[in-house]
Amino acid sequence: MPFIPHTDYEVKEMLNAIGADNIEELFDEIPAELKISELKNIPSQLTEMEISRLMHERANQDNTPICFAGGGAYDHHIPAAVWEIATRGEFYSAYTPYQAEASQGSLQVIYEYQSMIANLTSLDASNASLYDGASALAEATLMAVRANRKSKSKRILVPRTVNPVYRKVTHTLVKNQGIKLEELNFDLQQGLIDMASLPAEPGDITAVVIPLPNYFGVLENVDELTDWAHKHGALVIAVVNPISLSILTPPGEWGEKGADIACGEGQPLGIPMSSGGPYFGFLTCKQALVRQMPGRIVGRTLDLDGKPGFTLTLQAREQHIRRSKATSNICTNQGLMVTAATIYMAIMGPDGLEKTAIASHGNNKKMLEKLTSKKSITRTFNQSFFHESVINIAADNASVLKKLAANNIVGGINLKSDYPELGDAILVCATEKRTVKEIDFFTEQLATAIAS
Amino acid sequence: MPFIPHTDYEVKEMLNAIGADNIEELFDEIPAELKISELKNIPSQLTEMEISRLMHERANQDNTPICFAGGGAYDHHIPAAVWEIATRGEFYSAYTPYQAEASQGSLQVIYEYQSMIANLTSLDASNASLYDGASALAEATLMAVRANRKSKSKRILVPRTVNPVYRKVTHTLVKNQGIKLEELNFDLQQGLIDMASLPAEPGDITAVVIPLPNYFGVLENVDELTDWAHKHGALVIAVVNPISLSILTPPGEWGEKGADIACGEGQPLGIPMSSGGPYFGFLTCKQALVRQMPGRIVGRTLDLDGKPGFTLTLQAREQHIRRSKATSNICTNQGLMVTAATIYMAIMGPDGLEKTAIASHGNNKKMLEKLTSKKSITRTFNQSFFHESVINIAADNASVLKKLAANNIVGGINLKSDYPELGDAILVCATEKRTVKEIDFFTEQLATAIAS
Amino acid sequence: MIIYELAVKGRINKAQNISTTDTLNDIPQKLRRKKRAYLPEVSELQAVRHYTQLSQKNFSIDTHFYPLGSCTMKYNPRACNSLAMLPGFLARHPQSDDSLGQGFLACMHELQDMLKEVTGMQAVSLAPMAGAQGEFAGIAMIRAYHDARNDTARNEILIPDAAHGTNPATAVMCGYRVKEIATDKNGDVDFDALKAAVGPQTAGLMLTNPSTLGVFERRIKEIAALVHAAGGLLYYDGANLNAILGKVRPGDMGFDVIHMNLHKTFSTPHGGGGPGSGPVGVNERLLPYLPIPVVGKKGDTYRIFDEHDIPQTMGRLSAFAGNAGILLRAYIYARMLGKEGMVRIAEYSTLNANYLMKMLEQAGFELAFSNRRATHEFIVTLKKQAKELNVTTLDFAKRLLDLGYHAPTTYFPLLVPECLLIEPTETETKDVLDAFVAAMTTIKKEAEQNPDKVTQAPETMPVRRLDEVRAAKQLDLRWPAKENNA
Amino acid sequence: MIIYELAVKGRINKAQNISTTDTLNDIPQKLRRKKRAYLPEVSELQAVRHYTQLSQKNFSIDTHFYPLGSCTMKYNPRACNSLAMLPGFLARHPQSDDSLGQGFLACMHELQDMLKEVTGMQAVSLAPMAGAQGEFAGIAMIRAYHDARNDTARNEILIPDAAHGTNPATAVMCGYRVKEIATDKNGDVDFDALKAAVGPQTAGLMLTNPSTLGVFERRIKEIAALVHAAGGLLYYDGANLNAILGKVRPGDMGFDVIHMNLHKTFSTPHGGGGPGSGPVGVNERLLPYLPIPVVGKKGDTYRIFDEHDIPQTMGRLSAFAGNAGILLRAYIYARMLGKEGMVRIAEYSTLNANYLMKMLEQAGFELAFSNRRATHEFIVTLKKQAKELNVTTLDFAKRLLDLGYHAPTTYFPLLVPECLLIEPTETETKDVLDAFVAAMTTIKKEAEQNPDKVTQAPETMPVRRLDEVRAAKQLDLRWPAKENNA
Ligand SMILES: Cc1ncc(COP(=O)(O)O)c(C=O)c1O
Ligand SMILES: Cc1ncc(COP(=O)(O)O)c(C=O)c1O
Repeated sequence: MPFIPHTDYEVKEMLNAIGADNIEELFDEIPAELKISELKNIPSQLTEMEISRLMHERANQDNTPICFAGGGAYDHHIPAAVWEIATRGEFYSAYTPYQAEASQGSLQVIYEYQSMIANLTSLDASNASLYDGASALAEATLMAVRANRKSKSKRILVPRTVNPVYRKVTHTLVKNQGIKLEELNFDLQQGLIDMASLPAEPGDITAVVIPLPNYFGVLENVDELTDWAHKHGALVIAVVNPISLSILTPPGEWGEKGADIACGEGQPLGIPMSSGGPYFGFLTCKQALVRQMPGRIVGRTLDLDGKPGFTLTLQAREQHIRRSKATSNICTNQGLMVTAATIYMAIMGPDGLEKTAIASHGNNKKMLEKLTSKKSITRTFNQSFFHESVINIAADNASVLKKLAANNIVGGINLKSDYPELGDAILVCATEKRTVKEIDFFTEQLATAIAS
Repeated sequence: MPFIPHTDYEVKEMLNAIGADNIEELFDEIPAELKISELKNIPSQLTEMEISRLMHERANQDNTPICFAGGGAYDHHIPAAVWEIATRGEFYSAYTPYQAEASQGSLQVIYEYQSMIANLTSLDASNASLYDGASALAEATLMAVRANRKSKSKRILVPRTVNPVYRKVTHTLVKNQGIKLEELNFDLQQGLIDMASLPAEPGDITAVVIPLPNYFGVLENVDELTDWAHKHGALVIAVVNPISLSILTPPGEWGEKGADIACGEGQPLGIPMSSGGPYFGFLTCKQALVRQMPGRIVGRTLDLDGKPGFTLTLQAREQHIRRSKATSNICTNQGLMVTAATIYMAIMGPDGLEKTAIASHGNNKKMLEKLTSKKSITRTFNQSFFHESVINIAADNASVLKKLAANNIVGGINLKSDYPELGDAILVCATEKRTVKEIDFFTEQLATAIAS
Repeated sequence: MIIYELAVKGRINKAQNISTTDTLNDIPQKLRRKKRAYLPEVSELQAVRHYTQLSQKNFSIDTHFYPLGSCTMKYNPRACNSLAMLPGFLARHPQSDDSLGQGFLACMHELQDMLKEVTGMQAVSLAPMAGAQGEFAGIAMIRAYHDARNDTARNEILIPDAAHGTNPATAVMCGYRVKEIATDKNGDVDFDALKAAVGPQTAGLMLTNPSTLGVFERRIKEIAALVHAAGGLLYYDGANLNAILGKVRPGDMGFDVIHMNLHKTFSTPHGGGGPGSGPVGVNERLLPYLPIPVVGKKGDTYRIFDEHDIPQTMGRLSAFAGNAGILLRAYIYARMLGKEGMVRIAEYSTLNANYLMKMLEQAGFELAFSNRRATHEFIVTLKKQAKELNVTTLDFAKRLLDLGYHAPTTYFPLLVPECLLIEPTETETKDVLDAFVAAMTTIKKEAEQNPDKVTQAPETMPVRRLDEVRAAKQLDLRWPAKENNA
Repeated sequence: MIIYELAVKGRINKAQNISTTDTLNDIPQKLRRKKRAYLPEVSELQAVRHYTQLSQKNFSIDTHFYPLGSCTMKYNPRACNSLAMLPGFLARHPQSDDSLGQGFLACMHELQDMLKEVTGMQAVSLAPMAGAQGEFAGIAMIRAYHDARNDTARNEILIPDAAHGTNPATAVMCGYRVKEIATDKNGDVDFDALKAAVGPQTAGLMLTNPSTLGVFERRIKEIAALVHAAGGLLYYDGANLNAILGKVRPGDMGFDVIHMNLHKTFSTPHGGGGPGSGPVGVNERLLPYLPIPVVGKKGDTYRIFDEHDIPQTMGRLSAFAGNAGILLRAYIYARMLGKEGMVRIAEYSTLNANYLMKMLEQAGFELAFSNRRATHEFIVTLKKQAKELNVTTLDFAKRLLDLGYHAPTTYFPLLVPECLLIEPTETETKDVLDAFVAAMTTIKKEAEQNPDKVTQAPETMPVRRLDEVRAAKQLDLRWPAKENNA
């Protein structure tokens, strides 16, 4: 029996000890009429050999296309050591470190992670992860509502330059708690929030969300936006790309006082794209807000002998202690991804991360130059970007992307349904992994697809 | 610097401590005229990202063809756990267990391996591995010469049904020590050693090599051969396939007294084909011959507290102690492969191994039926086989195999240069991994290739 | 040692360091980071050695028996990991065209179908990323259902006091008030209390069955009828599905919506805290509100359904498609089990739990519900030891670590004092269970004869008992921000 | 626990168990196994847990500093492993058509070229499977060379007494007598002794340079001239190539043939004892005798060369093509180093060794050759401690384990009493070296003040000191053959 070690003899011995005639008897408290006799619509068991064959076929079917899409999931290089270590049984098959003394490995990794991500965002404290970037933004808004005691309005300003799916997810997750998400529009030339368009008298705002880079890859005026928000009594929630923070001003240093909360998608830090998950959401904040943070937090403390050790802390915020009054319902988070990200950051170091960011930025620049050398392709926005950009093409973008897919190219993200005002716009990205040859190939294929 | 952790500052400190001005000074004992200034013909360093790209390209180039070749390397299923555990750093990056107390992991694995392989061959003792099956046969013959004190001739009878490369390697490795390898011919109908052809008065023979299955996949009359050899004062060296031993009579039970030494290729036990290596050679023997074994051996003993533990033992046979009088020059063996094979055998268990053998045998049978349903394909030998067989085809076998390769099929092994008397003969194999669909596909492709 | 303590300023891993001549000239100075982020500067070997050593400080399924109740710590087959990490799966961008994901989508579609069958529900969405998010999706669907009918006065969710903390927390996130329902002395929902609580304000009831008390709720049909009659819906917390897989189905019990914990029942790794996966299944009533994305099929082609296909959806829960790689692992596991294997999971996890319960009882331990069958887990209470010997459940738990066993779940559910919730799972052998009983017996004796041994435990772990109060009071949540050593 | 102790008769891993309806009817009964082989019957989880736990009982590079002299225990990059294990490489049958192996063969051909360049030889064969087999190939080629010239009176190989044991063992396997050459007090070959030994019976000289004494043989040109003048050839044991990579080449020193240990210099894993890889390089003289297979190139196509291409070959050494997967790892490593990185290996391994030697000397340890530069390794002798305190090198070695360091090589080379051969490698940090010096200093003090602490060591390992005499006398080489427990 797959994964069940019992021999017939043992089963008999065990039933004897229990005093039951057969295993079925152990289910005698279940009302008989509820029991089913068979799972009809499930295929028969496969051996590992058979499932291996099937999965190899399916993986090969999906191939490994050249990727020029970003939009929250990025094709970065991942050092081999990251996953060879993260998938070691001791990390892979451990539970949440409830028994601290038997989980010092996981706990220390999380503590190191909290240190690294706090430093990357220039904020004081981090939790141990949330599900992903989108749900992290939702949790950040809930946290801001709890933290901003002066504000009563539960109004959160969310620019349209924030990833549209993040906005949708946030809406889904917070709408039942009376929180109002209000949109800020963007400038069609610049691709960023128009400072001039901000109301002079905005009233009671609980928080303002500020992305860097924004969904279009463009760099917002984070200093001005932060100061504006603080001036009006709002907290600032930064949505940031962690790789970009090795070269861009970190949230803790935005404006006069710095952002209050930073969150985002951890995937760029050593996590494969793998169809969208598992990734992890990160969340950091100023010291004063720590007790409003959702999710697990690891602290360093001392043992009976005065020796340092690690343990889950501030658990009184969490659902297993506080139940209906918890800061969030999150329980299982994305621990293994955080382990991988920690190893990734340790191996890359500040210099490696910076080079990755610079090379990605450089590749995107090269790609833009190449692409816009074609008459049928233009750049949509005129502002500085990190490593992705919006282009407009002279053809229906949906069908062009389909044609590229047929040539094994993921040509970017179709913006039409979320930003109809942009026309046939595609969000393209080139990470450090893209070569000049690939960029040239992409350019030619794209031009051909547009023309045909 | 790849894999070198030194910072400039540290280098300075270290040179200071040494009392040298620069690193070059540390090479001042090397005659200046011998030093080179540059390694001209070596490409510049690649980052891991760059080499990853290259290796993925090259691996994809070689693809994963459907394999119907055997001849000493077999395409068996390998449970995922085998290599996930074998490549754990603690196994992967440890040295030979010279410090026993800090190497109990590797040592116990080897002890368990020795137990399993001894049981599989039904002999008393095993060493910790040799390089591969071919060199294991060479070592077995040298061992037999040392062990058979009664024989002076150093004559070893080696049937032509033993893998021809094994015979060549043995020749290479033993010829300088005055050992004479004498061939035994085989029956052209049966594909096995003709008992009738054995000399009645063979004179002083040191050892006889007996394969099961033989190179043609055919099952030799091992009982008769063993008894004949023993009758004439020769030791018996069995060359066996370890998977087959789950269903075939093990060497220790051949004839009246059993074979004296067994050896073979360990690859079928969980080692990927990977272009021919690394594999490992196994070697087991009767208790009386233990001290003539080459290579490392692990023994179980007690520590100061009387607690059991493991250590390398009988080291006085080995080169690092005995130098020119050692049983062999082998030092580094194939430890990691043995680790994988041990995990493989533990996970498969006796039942799993048996099923693998039966299914492989069954698939070969099905394949032979399919193939010989074509007029252009005939079976060469009429005797029982394990999981491979020789077929004759009505076309030039070299060009047929090339055509199959173009269709992503490894169609078997061309026997023409080693066995010209067999004509256009191919050695084909179907393991448990081959499906009916693949066998049908192979049959049609082969028939087409012959016809075209 | 903390990784930062190994770091030295200026140390660079050249093999991971792209050489680039690109510049940042086009990025305005004020948007550029002024001072490098304080990240450790270590060599690759240092990192590998450090994290390999750290891993060895963990207990895990791969190294220890881990009978953590409610968590289903069963063997995570290595094949699920290595096959889910094939390059073709890892390289897929989540927004690549469906034509570039037919292999992956086929797996997801088949997984949806299998989960429908084992739960007895009409449709499944794989979107939620853990159990708690599955709960959220479920309760939000219940709310969407009532809202769609303009039945907006329902503002209360009923939850038994034995429930997991995520249940009440979830209800609140969905804007509901929580009303707790008591448990009777047999571990069942107090039916009278429930009756009294149900009413027009009832939006729904959240129930775990088998419950977290390790028993099956026998009056489930009556409970369902009661709640439905009052216009409420029933939510099934599927954390304990392992106990009944292929034996009885939540859909047949009368539940309207359910979440599963694939990281429990379908053996995806717990990863030291996650990721998990919490798919939801619904019956016809809630079909229109399913979270997106869902994988659909047209002819031979798989396609991702979004708000256009499910316009009334309760919404999106993640940036892309949930924990896809975890879903792949669950798919692989489910296919290896097959219909034959699934039901055996219920059978053998139940056998192991009942055997272990019986043996512990014989060894003198007090059961919380000695007149009940165990499901796949059961509860031992050490209140006698706590009272008479001053040796608590926490002490037992810590001492178990010394003896090579991860502790069962402690102090949950809250209503049983000094409890140990013990779940052996089906993948453990009788020998291991017997050895665990022996260890528990040893500790019991120690508690009586040499209590210090227990109250001072652990003594063999990398650290001794940790000061949790200090951890919460003198917050130390990160290595102090400074620079790497020169 | 031995895996057999975990086994129970009748336990089956169904997931690995092919269901087959095939029979063995066509195999004669007398050729069929009568009684099942006694192999452990354990579950997959049991196996995974057992071998994971065992692995934790090892010291390794990934967990500990491992300064084992002559073994070059440097970081084995994980990328070398994961890239060499890509499905396309693993799936290649060794006798598949060259057209199905162009990716693999390209790597091999480029590796041959790189190894030619770093050794300064004319051609390289990748066939030998470890250093000792490389030695065999080399000496057999020397023999083939003399034989081809009918120069058959040469029956002696000269080998310095500091040489590794494989050298004399190899010479004997090739049918030669061994003549040992003494070492002078500076660690060089005793030139006069060599002069006296060289003659018409000399087939060749085997030399390791830098030698196993951790010093560079300064008169190498004179030695080469002397042996060549007598008609002998020079064999280079490349185990210590790490020390001189890119600085000086064996070919330029005058050697005719050389083997390399890729599992040392090119950082392929040691795997707890292997596999290794021992390619040989030759100059023009020995070109015709190269072992096969060798990878050749015609136009853009790679092809495997065999006896048809190299008719005078000394022969084949393995069933297929040597340790191909190890060669792939070496190739990946070599490409990551590149020309720039290779020479740095020599530089920084030498820097680390000289620094560590200096610091140990300052800490009061006696060096074997205090007036010499260290190469990538050096020797400390504890003869004073052994004599005065009765604390031996073995004791120091065992005590180091307690302090978290693998011991250096002990009692080799044989001619230095109570020696420790210490090779830190270039991948270790200064901090690690400093900590190692501190540990050695601690032990030195303990030896003086509290010798039991050292002579009774180790105390923190899974076992205490093992009875090796018992191991050799009461041979226990396998778990007793019986049946699995019922
Ligand atoms: C009964 C019960 N419900 C819900 C959950 C929450 O699931 P998750 O941790 O996946 O969010 C758990 C997990 O511990 C549980 O045991
Ligand atoms: C100097 C020297 N020569 C030869 C060898 C033998 O190499 P291998 O173990 O690869 O056979 C070694 C390995 O320990 C060595 O150190």
